[in-house]
Amino acid sequence: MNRNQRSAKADQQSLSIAVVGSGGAGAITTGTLLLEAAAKQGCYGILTRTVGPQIRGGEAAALVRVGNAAIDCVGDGFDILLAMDWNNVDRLVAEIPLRADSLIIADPEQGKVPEAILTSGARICELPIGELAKSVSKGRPNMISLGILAELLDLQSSAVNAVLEKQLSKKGEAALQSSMETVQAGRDAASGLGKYPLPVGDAAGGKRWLITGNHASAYGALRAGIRFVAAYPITPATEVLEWLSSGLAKTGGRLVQAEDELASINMVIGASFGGIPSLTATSGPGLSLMIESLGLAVASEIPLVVIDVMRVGPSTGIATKAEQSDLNIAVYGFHGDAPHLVVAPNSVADCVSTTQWAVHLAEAMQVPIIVLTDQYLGQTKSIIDRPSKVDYKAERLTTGIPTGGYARYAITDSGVSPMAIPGTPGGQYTADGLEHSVKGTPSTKAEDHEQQMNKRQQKISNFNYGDHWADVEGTGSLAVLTWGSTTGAIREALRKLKQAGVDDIRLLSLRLITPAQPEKFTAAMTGVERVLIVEQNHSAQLWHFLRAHYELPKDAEVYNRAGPLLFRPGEIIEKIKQWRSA
Amino acid sequence: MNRNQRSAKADQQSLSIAVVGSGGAGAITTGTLLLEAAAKQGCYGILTRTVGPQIRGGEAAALVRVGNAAIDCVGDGFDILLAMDWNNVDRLVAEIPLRADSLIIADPEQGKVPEAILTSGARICELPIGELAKSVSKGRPNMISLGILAELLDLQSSAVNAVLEKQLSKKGEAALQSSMETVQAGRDAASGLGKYPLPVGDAAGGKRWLITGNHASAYGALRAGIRFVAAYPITPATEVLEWLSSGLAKTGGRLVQAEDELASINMVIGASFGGIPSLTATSGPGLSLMIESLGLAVASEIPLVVIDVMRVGPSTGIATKAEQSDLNIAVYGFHGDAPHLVVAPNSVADCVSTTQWAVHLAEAMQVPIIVLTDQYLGQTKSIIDRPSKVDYKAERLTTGIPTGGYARYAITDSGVSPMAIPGTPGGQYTADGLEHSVKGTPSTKAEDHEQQMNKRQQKISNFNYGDHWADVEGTGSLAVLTWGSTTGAIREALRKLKQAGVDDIRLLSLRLITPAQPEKFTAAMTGVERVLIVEQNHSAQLWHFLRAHYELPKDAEVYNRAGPLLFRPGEIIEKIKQWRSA
Amino acid sequence: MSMTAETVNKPTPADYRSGIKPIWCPGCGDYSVLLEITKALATLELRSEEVAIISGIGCSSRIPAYSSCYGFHGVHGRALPVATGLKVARPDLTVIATGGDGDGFSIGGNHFLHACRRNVNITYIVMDNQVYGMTKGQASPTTDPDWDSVLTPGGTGIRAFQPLVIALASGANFVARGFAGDPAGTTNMIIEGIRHPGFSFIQILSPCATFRPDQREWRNMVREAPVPFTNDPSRAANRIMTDDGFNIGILYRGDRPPYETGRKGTPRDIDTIAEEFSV
Amino acid sequence: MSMTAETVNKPTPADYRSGIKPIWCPGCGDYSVLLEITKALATLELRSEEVAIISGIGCSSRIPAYSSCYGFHGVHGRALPVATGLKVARPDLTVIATGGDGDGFSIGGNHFLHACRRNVNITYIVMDNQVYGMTKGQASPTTDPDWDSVLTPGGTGIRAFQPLVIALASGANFVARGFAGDPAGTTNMIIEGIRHPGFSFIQILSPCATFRPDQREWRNMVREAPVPFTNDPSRAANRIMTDDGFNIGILYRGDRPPYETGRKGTPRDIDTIAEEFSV
Ligand SMILES: Cc1ncc(C[n+]2csc(CCOP(=O)(O)OP(=O)(O)O)c2C)c(N)n1
Ligand SMILES: Cc1ncc(C[n+]2csc(CCOP(=O)(O)OP(=O)(O)O)c2C)c(N)n1
Ligand code: SF4
Ligand code: SF4
Ligand SMILES: [Mg+2]
Ligand SMILES: [Mg+2]
Repeated sequence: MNRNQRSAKADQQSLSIAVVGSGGAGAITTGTLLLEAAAKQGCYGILTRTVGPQIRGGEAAALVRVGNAAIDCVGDGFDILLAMDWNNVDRLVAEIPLRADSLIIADPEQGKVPEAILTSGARICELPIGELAKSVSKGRPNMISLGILAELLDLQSSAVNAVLEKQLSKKGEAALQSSMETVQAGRDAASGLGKYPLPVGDAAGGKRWLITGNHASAYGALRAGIRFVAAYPITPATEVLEWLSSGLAKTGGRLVQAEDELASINMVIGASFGGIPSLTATSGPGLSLMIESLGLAVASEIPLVVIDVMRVGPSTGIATKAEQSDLNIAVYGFHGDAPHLVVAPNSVADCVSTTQWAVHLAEAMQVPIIVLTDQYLGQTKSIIDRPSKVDYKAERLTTGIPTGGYARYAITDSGVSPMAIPGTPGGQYTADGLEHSVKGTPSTKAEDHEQQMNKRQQKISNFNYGDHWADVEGTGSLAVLTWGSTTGAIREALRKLKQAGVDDIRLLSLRLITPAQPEKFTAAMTGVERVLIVEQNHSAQLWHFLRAHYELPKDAEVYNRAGPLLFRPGEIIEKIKQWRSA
Repeated sequence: MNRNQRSAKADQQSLSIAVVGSGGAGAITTGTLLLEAAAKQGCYGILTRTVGPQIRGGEAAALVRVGNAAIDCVGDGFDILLAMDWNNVDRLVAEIPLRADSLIIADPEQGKVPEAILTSGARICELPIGELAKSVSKGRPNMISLGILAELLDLQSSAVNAVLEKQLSKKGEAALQSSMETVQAGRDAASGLGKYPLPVGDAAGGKRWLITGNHASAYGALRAGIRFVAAYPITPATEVLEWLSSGLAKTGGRLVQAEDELASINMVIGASFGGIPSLTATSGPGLSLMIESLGLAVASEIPLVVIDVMRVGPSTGIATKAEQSDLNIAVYGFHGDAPHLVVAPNSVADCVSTTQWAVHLAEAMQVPIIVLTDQYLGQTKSIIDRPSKVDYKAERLTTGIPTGGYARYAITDSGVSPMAIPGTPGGQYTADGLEHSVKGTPSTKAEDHEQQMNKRQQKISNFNYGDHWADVEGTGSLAVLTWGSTTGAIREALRKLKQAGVDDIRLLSLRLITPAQPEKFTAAMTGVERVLIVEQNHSAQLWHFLRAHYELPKDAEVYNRAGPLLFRPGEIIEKIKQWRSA
Repeated sequence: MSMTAETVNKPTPADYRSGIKPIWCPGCGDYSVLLEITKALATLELRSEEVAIISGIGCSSRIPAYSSCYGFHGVHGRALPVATGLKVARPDLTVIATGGDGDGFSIGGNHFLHACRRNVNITYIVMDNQVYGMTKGQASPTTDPDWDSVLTPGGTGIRAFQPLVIALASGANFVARGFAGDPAGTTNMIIEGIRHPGFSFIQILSPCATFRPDQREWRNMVREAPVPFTNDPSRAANRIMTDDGFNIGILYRGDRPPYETGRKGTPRDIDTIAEEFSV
Repeated sequence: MSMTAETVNKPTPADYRSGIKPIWCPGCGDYSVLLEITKALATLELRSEEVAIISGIGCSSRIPAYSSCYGFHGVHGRALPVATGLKVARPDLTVIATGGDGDGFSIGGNHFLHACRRNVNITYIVMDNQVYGMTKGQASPTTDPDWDSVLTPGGTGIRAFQPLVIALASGANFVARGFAGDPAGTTNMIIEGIRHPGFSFIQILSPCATFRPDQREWRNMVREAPVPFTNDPSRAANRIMTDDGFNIGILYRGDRPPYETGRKGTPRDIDTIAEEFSV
């Protein structure tokens, strides 16, 4: 699927605002309300939250970026930093680059602006946020902050009031009234500070969604027909499971909380053996525990979906931050030869359709599939265009009542054999992780092993994946290759370069990681002489994967960096400039 | 280490004998005694056993190959097939290729020679094995069989008697007497059948060992200083653990039987954290379960050794047969970026020194290492030259009593930081799988992550692995690249080709799989224009690994096949001929 | 066995056997257990296509393929989660999990605990031979501490795991101990276990002829439990903790309602659900 | 804290604290447990370098780094095998495993069973808050069946896991239940647990201020167990199975000899051992 339909504007503009404060100060609430109000006014945007290691009460920042067209990455720097206090802000500062023309709003009561912030040379404007809050009965500093930002951004009162009403619907009229007054106090205080007008798109009017990638994946799964989920919580994947818990309840599906990931993957295998499209979601540590049983699903040809919301590794790593470093384990992490699928959405919006596609692929080929997203995609709240309906469904090739000897693992042209679902008379067989004959009977013979290995490989090699295998955008003799969430920053970089007249670079963002598609790749790369591979991990996993499975131009370079600092478009532009002139 | 010191003879000869029979017939005993007697007479040789799926009482074959120089692979065909009966022999027949000039010895009482055997056109000679056994009091058919083979091979009575004495030492004089008589009856019966004289080397006289690869690995580990083992049994790795159980008892070490592999790997981590060199052994399914905690060992920098005795995958696969298909999981099967080591011995004898080296490497770099052997290496009984003493030892860089703030994960030139062993005052720290600062304090900062990732990578990239990284043999513009047990058949093929005047092929057998050694590789491949990669798995894992991590000549071809049928030298020769003329 | 409309006769145990010949050693107790399971299915007149037998890895875990039901021979230790997923997703099926003492109590111990707690309506049959048969004779959790093996010479020194007590303490709803060599009694407890709602656990002493020849003696050691079953778990636990491991019979029948697998909800239109995302 | 020859004064609890500030929420019970552990270590006058504290993952599992002992913060659920390996390899150390109810009884349940059986001389302290704190509020095995969460709305419907009963049924040698808000009592049971040979298990009710504010009530619910400890496991199990979960105190002290970790053998020359391979 070529994604050129995505909303791109000739003059895309965006504005980045960071709201920081220690736990309880409500920085995240301020940011969320800001984003929602901007959405009401027709903006696109994202909110990423970055928090300290504390479970509760630690420092936190809401990083909001709003604009007049789809936003798929963090920006290059922040236009406004609003600090309710400076508590432990040094732990977050690397994520909030400021420029000399940025505006810092700080409460003088909270002490001096920290050195690390001062070095930016940004304009500092002191406002007594705490004081102002106290001036309103039950007023809270985060509502003052919202008011300040609303004023700076020219947010319409109607939009702000609408989100406040929704937010405070359960708290009663008085709370709402107080909040609105507090917001107004903030507006008043900021009236002289100048304007950072919101780059507004068309009014949303039901055409947009506000969604995280985790919810988008969950929704895509449900839409494709997932009706059983086994769950073991893990950051940053838990919300996929939590959303599906209620989603399944509403659709007649079922969710079981498992004792661990060994159990959850095997519950999924059992349910899918029973004919029910099944899924689980996890992150690196959980995926590691599922490896043995994923191999069982390959051998016994049980379709299932595992969503891996990647975080920084190795081991427990950094649970709350993104990295693209589970490519290796997803592709290669099985013992024995175990052909299976790996796909990766490359934007929050894409989480819907790629997960939906993943369910379809798993069921169509009776194979386990791993969907690689990451903490950025999974937990970023994003304003997206309402996803169009795609019709990928869970459709499994099953038997009717077989006449004559049923062979579960029969050799067929496609490599996919009709599967008997328990309950079907005459279809009885034993699914087995031992090597087996076409009937499923355990076998130690070389010929049976070869036959079944060929079948397992061919069914995924021969499948027609259509255009959805990658997003290919642009033409030119240079190409940037990437995958997953890194795609967002590259898209923006290439768009900006194009505006600056550089139009010889194409983008190839791989959605189908394995099996490799060498023919499609060659076609997509026709005319390309040099490639730059961009990825967010320490060992250049994508680059090595591409070397192993594709023919790359000799002139190939990799630009990789471990997490958790996300690539910013400006960095990519810098790198591309340097690379072009090398 | 260049292995050219291995005993190679100008005119290497060998003889292959298969002894088959259903459970209880004692085919394996016949084969074992035959091998041991041949060893006494100065032969080299191997015994591989192939058995049916039954736990006990199924068909079984002892495949013996003896010769006058080191034997590291199964031969091209069998000179003699002795069948005590034909029960289910069709399940084994693919492993016992016969030629028109082979000799089949069969007991007419056991029915007709099966079709699959007849097609070879081999000479059939009927001897009443069962009858003959009954002619001696307490005579057993397997001793008749031993006698027949002793006669055909011109085995000295002194050698046969010596092994019988050892075998029956506990059964008393009468049993020994009866066996010796039965053997004699077998000799008498075979006296007119012609001779297949044993290709005898120098008399062994204590210069040789009779050992399996599993025992060789276990012994190498003990020699290097392993003193703690956690065990969970799995075919075909159990013998490593079993041998170490008694080996550790004799050296003051300790073994714990764990409840599963999740426990065993973590017990190993705990013991190694305590300063004791530690190991476990497993096969594919168990390795899969260890993946998460292997990542922990990488992050927390705990040295440990896992021996993976590979069997046919995926999933449970074929537990009793060899395949080289765990390369991917061993190299790439971790979530996140997790630099670690993988090595692979390439002969039974090499299991000793490579495992010893592995312990040394793990300890020297404070890193987990996976040693990949396979069922063939692990369970083949092999007569080898007594291994020379190499002095790889477990030597860990530890702290004395630190003065001043001790930083467990300090940045050093080598990347290896002195490790405080519990008990050391002032060295207290917390080992952590969370990303951390140099002190081990959990950190979510990008700079700490980058610093620690660099350290983890550099300590293994900068290490000097010496010559032991690969066996490079021969010169020429063609090269065959391989690893592990497949090396044996290739060595033999190349030797035969050389005898036939083909001497432009070099062999490169990779012992250090990861980290890759591109500089050494380039040096070793100077002048090579074409390469053939040979490996025993379905998806060409080594080939893809080499593509990803090395610069191969453009003209590279892969010759791979899934297990369990082992490569035979003749097949390699055929392939090489075809490849050369392509 | 496929029971089409024509099959009107009462099924026989043989109807529940596949044609595959077991790999077991002569004299293995598992032959009897296989027979007892098929007898129970025949007595219950279950349609073989509506029964699924799920196992892990081990000699005993080979059972599914020897039956004519749907079967799943999974990986070592994970029979119970596979069975749980299947039963929750497909409450209409009769789901039986089978396996060995190593599979169930060593590597699979955690699932055992949680399956007992969760109380999904499945029946779990463990063929306990107090040894790892398939890997050729190592100690399992139920092995006596002084049983000698190559891996643990002189014994593990670790006291034997008490499966029935753990089952009771974790909440299993039906607990029984049988002996492979007691076909009538064992068949009956399998029938009752399948009938009983919730998680039913049946430990069957099933001798390993090859690695535990001493277990031939079991025939003379087992006896019917002197008192009938109770529905008081702590009384049942107390009895089992103090017996010698050879009292056989149904020991406990609980009345906890099984895990609620019937949750349906009125299926709502997916588009309606998605409205929550709309700005 | 490194106690050199000069340190002659009795150690204080503060000597066992590292400088690292806990990430816990204000009001979390784990602060108290940390204090109680350091108090116990000070009372026992153990040298901090000869103590190792091993944990898995969870809020409670963060404890090792907050101590001045050797520590290991491993992966989720595997504290006990790490502790076991360490203690077996290094019997000279005092080894304490710590963690949460999710870590210990959900993902780690199997190791809990087998650690109790194996009876290695370590002390296992579980901070039970009946919730997954670190992942922001899901049900754990000890959570009541009707506790509402986003993942399991309306509750899991699964009865709560009974850690102390399972510990007894599997063979733990010392079993106690404490409450974080009872410093004297809890410190004492940690001291006794460390002193007691074999596997000591201490469940400490440790409220989660954030996801289980209802647990503030625990303060008023706990009471000293009405009878002193017993050495009869089935009596102890019976008591616990019938109490309401709020009796605190040392409940059981067994006398099984700990796992024999002292096996030495006279170290033999490796070359001599290898002679068995010689032809
Ligand atoms: C992950 C994994 N670890 C180890 C094994 C090896 N293995 C196969 S069966 C078995 C134990 C079988 O014992 P039990 O469950 O008692 O069955 P039995 O053979 O005695 O009937 C083991 C350890 C495996 N297949 N998978
Ligand atoms: C393999 C794996 N699965 C899941 C997680 C996510 N996880 C981290 S802590 C935790 C549960 C913590 O609960 P508990 O042990 O009770 O500790 P608490 O936070 O309540 O103290 C989970 C599920 C993980 N880190 N690793
Ligand atoms: S090894 Fe034991 S358990 Fe396995 S089949 Fe033989 S007798 Fe039965
Ligand atoms: S979430 Fe609960 S358990 Fe975790 S630190 Fe906060 S109060 Fe403690
Ligand atoms: Mg068993
Ligand atoms: Mg908890």
